[in-house]
Amino acid sequence: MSDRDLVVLGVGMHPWGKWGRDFTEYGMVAARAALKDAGIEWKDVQYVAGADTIRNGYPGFIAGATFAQKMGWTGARVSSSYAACASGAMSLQTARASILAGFCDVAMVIGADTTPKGFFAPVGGGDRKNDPDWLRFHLLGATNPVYFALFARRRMDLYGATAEDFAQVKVKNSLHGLNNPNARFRKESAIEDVLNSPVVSDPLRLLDICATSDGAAAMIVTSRAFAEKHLGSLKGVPRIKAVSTSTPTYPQTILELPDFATDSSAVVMPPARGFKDSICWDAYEEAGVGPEDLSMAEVYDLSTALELDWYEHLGLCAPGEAEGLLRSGATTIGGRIPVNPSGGLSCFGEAIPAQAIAQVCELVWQLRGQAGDRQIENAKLGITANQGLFGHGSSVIVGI
Amino acid sequence: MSDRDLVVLGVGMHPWGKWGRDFTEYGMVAARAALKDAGIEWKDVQYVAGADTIRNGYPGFIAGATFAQKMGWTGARVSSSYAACASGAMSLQTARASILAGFCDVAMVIGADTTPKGFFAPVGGGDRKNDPDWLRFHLLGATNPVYFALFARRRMDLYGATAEDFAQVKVKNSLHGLNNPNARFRKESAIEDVLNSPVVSDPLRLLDICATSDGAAAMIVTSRAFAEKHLGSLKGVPRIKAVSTSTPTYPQTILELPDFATDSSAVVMPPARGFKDSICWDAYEEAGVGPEDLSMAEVYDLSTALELDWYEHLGLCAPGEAEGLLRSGATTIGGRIPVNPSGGLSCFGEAIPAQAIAQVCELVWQLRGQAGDRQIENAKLGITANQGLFGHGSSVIVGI
Amino acid sequence: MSETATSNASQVPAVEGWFTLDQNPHLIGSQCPSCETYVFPPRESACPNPACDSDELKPTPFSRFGTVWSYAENRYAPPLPYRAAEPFEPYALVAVQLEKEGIIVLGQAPKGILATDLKVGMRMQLETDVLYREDDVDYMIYVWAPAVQDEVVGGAK
Amino acid sequence: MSETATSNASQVPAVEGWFTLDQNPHLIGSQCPSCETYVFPPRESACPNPACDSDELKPTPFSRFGTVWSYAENRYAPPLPYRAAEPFEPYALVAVQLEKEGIIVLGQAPKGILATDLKVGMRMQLETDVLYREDDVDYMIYVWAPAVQDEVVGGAK
Ligand SMILES: [Zn+2]
Ligand SMILES: [Zn+2]
Repeated sequence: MSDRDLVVLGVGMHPWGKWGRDFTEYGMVAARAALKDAGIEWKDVQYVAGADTIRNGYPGFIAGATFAQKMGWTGARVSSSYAACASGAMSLQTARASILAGFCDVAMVIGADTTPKGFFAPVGGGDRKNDPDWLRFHLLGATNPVYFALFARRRMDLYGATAEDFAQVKVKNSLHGLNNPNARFRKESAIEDVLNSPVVSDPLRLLDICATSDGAAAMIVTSRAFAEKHLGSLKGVPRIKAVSTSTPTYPQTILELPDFATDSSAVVMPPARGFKDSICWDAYEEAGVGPEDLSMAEVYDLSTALELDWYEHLGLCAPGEAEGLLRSGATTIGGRIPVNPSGGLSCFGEAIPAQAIAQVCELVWQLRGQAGDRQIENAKLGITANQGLFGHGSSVIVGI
Repeated sequence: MSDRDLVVLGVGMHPWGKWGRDFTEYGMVAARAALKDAGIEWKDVQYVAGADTIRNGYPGFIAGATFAQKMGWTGARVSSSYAACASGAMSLQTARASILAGFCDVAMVIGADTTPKGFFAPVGGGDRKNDPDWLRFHLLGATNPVYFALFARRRMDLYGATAEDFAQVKVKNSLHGLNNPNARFRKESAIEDVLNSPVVSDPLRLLDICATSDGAAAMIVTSRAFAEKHLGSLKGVPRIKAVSTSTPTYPQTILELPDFATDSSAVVMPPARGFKDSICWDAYEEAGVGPEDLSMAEVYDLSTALELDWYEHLGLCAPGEAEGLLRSGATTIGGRIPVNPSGGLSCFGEAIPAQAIAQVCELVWQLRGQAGDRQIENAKLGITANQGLFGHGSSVIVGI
Repeated sequence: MSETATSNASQVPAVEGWFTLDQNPHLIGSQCPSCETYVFPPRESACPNPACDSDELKPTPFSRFGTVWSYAENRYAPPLPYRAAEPFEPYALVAVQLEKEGIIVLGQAPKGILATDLKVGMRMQLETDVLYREDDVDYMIYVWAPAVQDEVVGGAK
Repeated sequence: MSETATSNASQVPAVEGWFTLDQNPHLIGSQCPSCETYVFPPRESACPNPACDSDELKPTPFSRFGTVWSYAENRYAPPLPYRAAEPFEPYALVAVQLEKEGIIVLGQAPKGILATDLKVGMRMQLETDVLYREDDVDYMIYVWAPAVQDEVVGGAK
């Protein structure tokens, strides 16, 4: 293993759902589960990297301190990071830098959320004419599913993707997550179920779009030295090999949430690698691996169609070939490169600050062979990919 | 210099005030000033560590990405940290860890705020009975000045501090900041001006309490290797020697914002060093220096009386002796250990995510001998101290 | 106690489960059955003692008497979500140290008790008072009043 | 254009300075006088080209015509701060690519133009339509309509 690998000593979750309780309660359950899984005590944690949410009042913004106080102040350093859907990965990277810089050896990475019903809408009231996120709702009614729909429609008009293709992603993920104890939706879906669900933002239907959930995930990550001392051998122990938290390079020529417009390519040539490609490839380069080395991927299926986009950004297939890869069964458990073995957002719904952490938790369980009936045989290396608002995105590579 | 010192290559601010413009505009001015001061270009910046505010909609929460986008996407990594009044120092520590871990060599640390008028109140509407910050307003009307007043009153009842003592802090700081081009309030104050201002939260008067301001501050920090290549010699160049972002150790027995109650000391003995002492002493220990080595301090004078508390937490004098130290003139420019040579919050008002960065900027100008008529002779080493809600606080030591 | 508190309006606590509304009111905190540490405000889970991983906390009555740790007096109406009376009358806030529990708890003083009536170290007792009235219901809050046994301020003035 | 847009209500833009309200409306973007790159929505400062440190951007009219990059159709009323008409009528959103400016701009389609009327690559032109009416004032927004010169959808249906 590389000296710069981080060891994942423990992972834990609070099941996703709509529980209607305070988000710190979910976080505590996940934190204690991760500690137990790691075989360490709370007082051994030297750094608490919290992932922020934009809701829940102040405590949501100060996740690191909030959990440190609720677990009991130990003087551990804290941080609270916001990066939209990538907040969890940003927190992981913050903990990673702190460990690799020698500031600490043992860190907890934690995120939890309680979500309202319905569409995500801007937080807070009043006219906020300087806030692009407020304006896209006010002037256009451009909800998140509208942007998801733009990407879905391009697949249809450019590549001939069909509503059935999108539905097939849901069918696959429902099957993957059927018995995942942390998943919220554990029910088989048929193609017809998806096609019979109401259109929300054409061409996407209700069952194409992920819900918003309550949930929490936590990890204990440590330096190699600490883990070796704690475990003896690191054989078979999952390690973080790369964390990319890339941002776009000007001009960003794809229309992304929550923007009204792209950058201009009139004067400056677009970069050779687009933003979402770079999220994945920066991680490959850091880990020194490529898509051919992967056993699995957890990707951010905010919509069924977006999962297909990720196949291409990850280099699992060429642009325009994702529907073919899906239909071939390659991305189903048992196939060449299973995608979203956890069931993905499709089975979980999105608990924003927890989600990027939850993706890593699934890789860890798979790599340890603890994934039960969704276990991928001989899993050695996995990748996560996600994207949030405002130029945030992340990709984490974990291997044994 | 230590291999772990970070070099401050450039600093910049947007003047504090009530300008009523978008906070990103202030940030841009500060960022460009810091780049110019550093003699580097925007494209040289590999990491943007933003300090979050709790206002301003989403963009306030995603300061790193917001500024990176507004300066023009370069693919630089970003982070956005929230730690209340210590957000700026948390961002600095995030950048520092990233540099010392070898992820980058050149980082921008940036914070900016636009503030509403009047008392700070909880963000967002609705009943938030799980949110301690909402509840302290709702059930007690316990505004921030109430907590400041509790500390002031203890000085009066325990140490015999007087309203005149508190006023003298204002008089001193007004004099310090009189010609500071970035200060908002540049006007001499007499003891009577303070005593004639209305009582806000007894025993504190309007002129004892810092205002809320718009403002921005930015720094360019780099690895030693980059700075040596860029500058040739590092002689006389300010370096970050310590950043403490300490949290309390259970039981925290001092009543702090926004809590209803302290921890209990019935079962677990309080730590030998209280929270605010530890913020300062953790920094001393990291830098390997002590209060006797300081040329100056920038402390968080949310109220005049809190400045006096900091003298003691910093070890400039024993508990109960701060009024004496103040009266002796030791903390005035020209004295043994000038405190708040910038004029402090008294002259600036508080622009939360920018404030901890602004404190470091002042140390940098002083260490370079660029502080104009507020210059401290022979300044070699300075410290900042601040404290925010929810167990956040910071102390940064900068030296040449 | 103020006169509104003894009117005919029905009384409900402004926050559920933090204090009793009887003749000898007291705060309700939590105690850890495992390490025995105390918590306020009360909560059901997560012992705050970092050396204790108990996830259950039990409600427990707190001492009714304590001593002043510090105090302040609001001269301006706090912003929403505080529901300030109009016209606004200054009121004091008192942080009181409870010896047995080893905790300092912040509360309002009863109407009419101001900063000049208080002193660090003074003995206080828990009472209740009206926080605000809405639709003929008095929303009650705990308050720290000078202890009646003590003659320091000559009783509640 | 919809009939409400031609009523007697006075018309004001729902957002200031992003588009014109004349017979041949166009978007108003910004252009950097130094590196000549374009920006939308318009702003006065901070050229987004990272290689350019110009702090001044100038307003500039954008091309009125472009091609569909993608599109969507809202079947449910978006939440506030969108002011949805009641009863809600589905409407399309279109992202249109402007060749000269090298920019994709998202906008609504005029009322009545739905997803079935659109196709990636289709030629579009800028119009304006009523976003919402309040106190007899029509708050106007730019919309992307199928280009009249093009016969692809047989004109605005
Ligand atoms: Zn306990
Ligand atoms: Zn330019």
